[in-house]
Amino acid sequence: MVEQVAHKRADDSDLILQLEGISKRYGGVKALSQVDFSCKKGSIHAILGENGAGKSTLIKIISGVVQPTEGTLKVAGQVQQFASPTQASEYGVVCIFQELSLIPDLSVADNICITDPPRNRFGLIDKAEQIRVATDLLARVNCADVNPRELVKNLPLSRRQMVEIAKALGRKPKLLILDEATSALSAADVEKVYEILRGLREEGLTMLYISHRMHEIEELADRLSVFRNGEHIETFDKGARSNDEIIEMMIGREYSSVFPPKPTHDDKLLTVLEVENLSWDGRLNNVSLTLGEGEIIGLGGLDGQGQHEILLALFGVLRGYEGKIKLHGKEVAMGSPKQAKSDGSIALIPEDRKTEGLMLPMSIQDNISIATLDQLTKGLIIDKSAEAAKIAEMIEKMSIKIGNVDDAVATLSGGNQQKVVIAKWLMTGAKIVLLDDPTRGIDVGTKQELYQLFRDLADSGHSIILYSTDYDELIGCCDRVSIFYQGEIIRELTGDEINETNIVAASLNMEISGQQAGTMP
Amino acid sequence: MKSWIENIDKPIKYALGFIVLVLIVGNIYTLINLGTMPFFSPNYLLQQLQVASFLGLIATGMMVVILLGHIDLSVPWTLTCAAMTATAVGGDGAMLAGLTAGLIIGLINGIGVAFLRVPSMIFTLGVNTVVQGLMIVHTGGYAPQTASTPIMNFLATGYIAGIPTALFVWAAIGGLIIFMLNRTPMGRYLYAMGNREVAAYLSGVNTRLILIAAFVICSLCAAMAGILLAGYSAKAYQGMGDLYLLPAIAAVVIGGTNILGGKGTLAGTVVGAILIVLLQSVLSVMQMPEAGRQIIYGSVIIGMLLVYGRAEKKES
Amino acid sequence: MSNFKIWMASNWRLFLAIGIFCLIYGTYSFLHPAGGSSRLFVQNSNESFVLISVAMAQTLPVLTGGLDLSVGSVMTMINALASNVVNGSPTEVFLGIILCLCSAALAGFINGCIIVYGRLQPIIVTLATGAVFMGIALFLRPTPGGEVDGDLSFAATFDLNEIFFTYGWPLPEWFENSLGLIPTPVVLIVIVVLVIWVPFKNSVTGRGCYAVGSAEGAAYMSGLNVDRSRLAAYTLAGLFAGIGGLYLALQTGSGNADIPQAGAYTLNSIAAVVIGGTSLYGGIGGVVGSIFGAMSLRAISFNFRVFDADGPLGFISDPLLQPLFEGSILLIAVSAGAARVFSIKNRLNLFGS
Amino acid sequence: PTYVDGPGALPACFTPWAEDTKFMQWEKKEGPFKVAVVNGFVGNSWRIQMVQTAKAYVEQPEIASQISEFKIVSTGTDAAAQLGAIEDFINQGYDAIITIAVSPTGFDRAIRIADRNDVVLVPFDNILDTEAVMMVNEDQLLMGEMAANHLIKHIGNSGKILEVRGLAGNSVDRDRHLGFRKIMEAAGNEFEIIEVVGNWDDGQAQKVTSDALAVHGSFDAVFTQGGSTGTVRAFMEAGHKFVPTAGEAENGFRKLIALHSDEGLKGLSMGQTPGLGAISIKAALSALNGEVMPQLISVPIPFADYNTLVDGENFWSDLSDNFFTANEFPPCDVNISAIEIMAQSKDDSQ
Ligand SMILES: Nc1ncnc2c1ncn2[C@@H]1O[C@H](COP(=O)(O)OP(=O)(O)OP(=O)(O)O)[C@@H](O)[C@H]1O
Ligand SMILES: Nc1ncnc2c1ncn2[C@@H]1O[C@H](COP(=O)(O)OP(=O)(O)OP(=O)(O)O)[C@@H](O)[C@H]1O
Ligand SMILES: [Mg+2]
Ligand SMILES: [Mg+2]
Repeated sequence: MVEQVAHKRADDSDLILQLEGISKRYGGVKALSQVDFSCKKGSIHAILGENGAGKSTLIKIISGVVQPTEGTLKVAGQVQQFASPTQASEYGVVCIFQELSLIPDLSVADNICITDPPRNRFGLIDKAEQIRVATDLLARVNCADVNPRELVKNLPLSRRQMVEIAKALGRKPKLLILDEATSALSAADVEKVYEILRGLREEGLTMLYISHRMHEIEELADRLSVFRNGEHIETFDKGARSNDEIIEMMIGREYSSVFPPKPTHDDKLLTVLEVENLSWDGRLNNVSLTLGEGEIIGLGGLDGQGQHEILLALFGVLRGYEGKIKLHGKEVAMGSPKQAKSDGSIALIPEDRKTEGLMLPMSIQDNISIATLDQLTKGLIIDKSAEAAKIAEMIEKMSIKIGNVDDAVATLSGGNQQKVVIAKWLMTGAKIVLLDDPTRGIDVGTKQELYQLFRDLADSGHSIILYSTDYDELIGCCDRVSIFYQGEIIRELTGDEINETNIVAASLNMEISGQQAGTMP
Repeated sequence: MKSWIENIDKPIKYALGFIVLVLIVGNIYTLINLGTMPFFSPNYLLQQLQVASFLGLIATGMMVVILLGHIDLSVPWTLTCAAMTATAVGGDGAMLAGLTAGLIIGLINGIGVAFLRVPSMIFTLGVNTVVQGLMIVHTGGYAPQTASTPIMNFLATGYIAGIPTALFVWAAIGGLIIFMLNRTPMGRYLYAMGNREVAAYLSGVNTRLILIAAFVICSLCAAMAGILLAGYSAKAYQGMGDLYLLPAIAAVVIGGTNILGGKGTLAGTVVGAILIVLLQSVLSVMQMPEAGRQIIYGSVIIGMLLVYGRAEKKES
Repeated sequence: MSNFKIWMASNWRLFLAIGIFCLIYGTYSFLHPAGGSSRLFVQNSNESFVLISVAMAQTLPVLTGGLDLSVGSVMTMINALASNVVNGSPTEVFLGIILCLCSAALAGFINGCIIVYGRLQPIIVTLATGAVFMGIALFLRPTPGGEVDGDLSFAATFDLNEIFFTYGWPLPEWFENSLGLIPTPVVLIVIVVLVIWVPFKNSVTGRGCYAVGSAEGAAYMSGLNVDRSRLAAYTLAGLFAGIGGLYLALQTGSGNADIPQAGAYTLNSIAAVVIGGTSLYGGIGGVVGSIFGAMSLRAISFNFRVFDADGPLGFISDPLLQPLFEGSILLIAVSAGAARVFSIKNRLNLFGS
Repeated sequence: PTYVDGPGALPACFTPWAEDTKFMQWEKKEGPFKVAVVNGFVGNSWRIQMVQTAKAYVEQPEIASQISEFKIVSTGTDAAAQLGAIEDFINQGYDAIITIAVSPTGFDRAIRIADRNDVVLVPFDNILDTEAVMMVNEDQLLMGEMAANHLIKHIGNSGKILEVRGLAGNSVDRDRHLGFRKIMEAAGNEFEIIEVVGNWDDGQAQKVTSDALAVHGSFDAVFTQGGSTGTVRAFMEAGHKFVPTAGEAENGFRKLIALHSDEGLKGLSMGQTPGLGAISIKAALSALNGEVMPQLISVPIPFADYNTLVDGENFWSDLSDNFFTANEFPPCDVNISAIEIMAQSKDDSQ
């Protein structure tokens, strides 16, 4: 609290943004309560907090997407009430939202210039000029290789996120807000973003930066603010607090090491899943890997190198793949998720929980039981009592924070939504769990629970394939890590080889002297 | 614990209210012009319910498809085709033949939407024209028998214990659908796919099967309605289904089903169907000119939906 | 990817539509004794104009991810209105035309308002307003008839020369046998496209329509005026439909509040839009494709008139088989896009939007 | 064509509509001729039967010899398409075009082009509000009057009447209605007439009739323009006694009359014959041969009442309800009876 008082006194001239007594209610949910918050010109200001801490809500208020229930908002000393993002951007407040705001069917250039494009003398959009503007901005975010005429929907996620940033810069922001803008980026891309942001800071731009990745924040932020349960806990300069302190502030409890200890497997693991020379559509080339019972293997590498595809292939989503998929030594032709579920007892936690994992408007219980209904059916009829019991059990086991099982799953925050998806699959009794970047946008506290869960699953005989864009996870969770590069596995790291340098090096396909670079598969 | 009134969902409440309103207006009219109030007489109401059960059946099937966020524009000629097939075959096999015709059309619709992924809006439109073409060839080329069988007549116009048989048919099929929607996985999958098909697919739901099943159900309901209509007019004839498509959709939507899928109850659809039939009947009795009818008809639909919309807003 | 590849990739639907049209219309004009002649083009374009404009009307709502089931009714309403007001002195005629176009746009605007501010589903709103507009049409024109300026209707429905003849303007020699032979309806369509569609498509609001149809949430987040784009789309839809109705009045010299006809036009407009390569999920497509879609639909029935009854394909001209062929070809045409489905390798891409 | 003085050819068949009906003449052409029928909507029994009859008619040797090419197209209820089709056939060099107008107006342009190319254009059934073309039809006003007279004959000059009307906005509906009212509302008559719209559709006619019965209790007589079978069924459903009824010429209606006439269903069944198409073709041919033709040809209204019905002659108790009984016209040598049309394929239907 001392800190707070301290910076209250600091003279307001160098504050670009001030919030006083801001609260926001969504029906019953209190997303923010009595938040006082401010941030200095020309700084990179990180906001940390668990899922549901209120970060996005705060951002949405600042950028005019929602209006606060109470409290005042000052930009550069002036009191403002933004009715819409447009109005906010007129005052130089530009936001890159957690949910991307690009239009898939429009070209990159169209997207970058979406709000006020260059006009010709008839007041119509000047396509040529637009291309020029886009090219410049793309160059500014080191994405000169992206063709501004390309449709956004044809770009990989990481590229889209860069376009998103370029788009934001196009609006000449004074205050740039990034809400988990890097959550989908792999190490290499994140580096680019850092450079850009640091560059912008030099130009005197202020940035609010939300991320769940501690090391990013360490690298980037000048000041940090911690939120918990919709309250502003504390604001301080970088280095004033140790990581563990910060994390404890966020989760509000004692905090021990993030990752559970790895067991030392005697190398005779019973193989449950084998992939032999799997190739698909030029995006997977002769991928081979084996998965042992009780094992967690990681898929690493830059984003979009085929990790996503291999998981889909295993789950029966990809048509016409070549090569073999063997379950317990028996070859199977994976034709559909249904088959993967029933024959292989495989589960997939998809990349994008909001669109692929959940039916957002439906109730929490309907979402959890949807994959298990066939097991819960007596004759024709769903055994509702059995269903309710099992759901309650899963919610308990995964400690999902919910009000009522009838509530729409949409009202849960990111972490809890992800838990619902996982619960859905564990309920099916799946033995092989495919995790497609499962902790994206999820806070440290919840992450820790999930890591523990993964390990417990492994110990109880499940086998896990984990794809993550965050190499800390690969290092912390996985018994083995396969690094993908252009659809191939170019390195396989085990034991102590699994460390930052090796992963980054392998991801960029750089040779590193000595054995530690790992063994070629 | 909320009182049962509160438990009825908004659309149904408003629709019921409107039904009463329509009847009152009708009675005022007749009271002034004839000095009678026939619209509250049980025999009039039963007769309306009898007619409503034809539209109701079609709307029931339509709703199942709409729950998926799809639509079936082939209903008019599915219905006609079923009726004509039934009467052409005649005898004991008549109804079976009619339903089979419906089944086949349903399968075609389902396959087109599930496998070819052609938007249902347009695929079923095409199927509708194709079936119409077939029926023209059928009538023109083969001069088939068109007389409905006694059992069809009975189902459509008979009475059991003073209650129209058609009502029992509607109730029975409606009951099956309600059961399907609320107690079986199929029902749950319908709502799930209506909300997010990909998510359902990635949860290991056989989405194609559900799609096809839904379209088959819709066509079977339409076919059954066709058979009843043939029984009602004692014959099957060209274009007998033309006037049922839009009212059916309207009934479903007035009943509170989301046209984009994922949300809706059969109870609502039932009320919606009754509302529309009563409205048509009262307007006809009031000798309202076509122009006035169209305007009232449209205004009612929009009015109801706007009211629901406000209601939703108040809740949230 | 090279710019050309990108261009091809984003326009293949349009090219497919053009292909379908060339195929069907080609057969017709090949078999037609007067094939390729100006008067044939005049006749064909005349016959297609109304459907084309209704299809153009349908395109915009569909682009925003909506649908307009009232285009047929608006067309009919304006047709009825025109038969009352588009006659008398040149000034009256002119004012009449303005009145028609304004009422058309207004009808569309009303649709838009109910959809945007009532937060209701387009498909059901327009289903209802369609009935209302039909009712108004019946009030305006209880039984078929009315009067439309004869000269104008003649000038509008032949070739450019006819305009000069009708109004007795001097006709330049070089013009008569070259440009003069171009059918007026074709010119009208081109004008509508160049004066209304092209500018709109390149305006912020117009691009907003694509954005809304492609990803409404993102469009809103990007600070686009979602509502304005929607309103514009439906208003223009009304306007285009009105142009169709006005032309029908000129073509028939009268008005007719024909309910089945209105319904037929609405349904055909959807078919035309789809054949024209506009995605019913919104965000992809355009008016030009729809024009070809509409012409393809028309060309299908053209063919029934030219197949020799005794020829090998004579059965095609069997009157009682025609509806069946028409339906089947329509079904095949709209399923043409489905070919793509089988080339898709990632099943997730099957779930359009 | 030029307007000339009568009398015209074959007056027995091509009866002028009225005394003041003009006569027209086209210059004689050399056969054989190219003839096209441009139908509108095709999705109902009457149209199908009309098409069948026309086809059968031109297959008869003496007609076939005069025709080199014969086409029938249906454009659906779409004025633009119908006008287009007509113009298209003109462009193809057809000599005569027979059509059922989608709308009674709007043909000026088509007529002008037809005249410019000496093409004989013959609208029938739904005819045009113009004197510029030769047209073939039955007198719809008269039909309405006949209905009225029939009812008056059986119930006297007062009573409660149900009038079931046809498709709103259609000229046939309008004229039958006007003819009916002209007589019923004549001085000295005391009728209460309740009007409902049945759109010539059995299902709808039945529904609206039931509603009317439920509300108004009882009626003394009925005039139903079409869907007559449905109207009668509604009475039977409601347990209402049979009453004198004037209606269309559907086989089903006549079956019912034959069955229940002695219970009070004193029926008059008259109607528009699908044979009109054939007659129009004949008229077109004779015009092409340079004959003098009435501008408006009145085809006698075929009718039968409960006394004159004979099974197997003017109705068929073993055939479908849907087809229209009156089909042949000896004075015009149009001798394709409904039964022939039905029979032509009756066998292969099984
Ligand atoms: N539209 C909404 N309706 C109801 N409740 C909401 C809505 N949006 C957010 N909430 C609730 O408000 C609280 C704060 O949500 P918010 O999205 O700000 O959290 P967050 O800090 O951004 O979490 P995450 O790190 O997962 O993004 C959560 O409890 C969430 O459930
Ligand atoms: N999340 C969203 N995604 C897409 N469009 C939106 C979103 N939120 C609002 N809109 C659009 O922007 C318009 C204005 O939004 P807003 O919520 O401010 O409406 P409003 O007039 O404030 O509504 P209310 O009267 O309920 O407060 C809405 O009509 C809607 O079409
Ligand atoms: Mg957030
Ligand atoms: Mg608001």
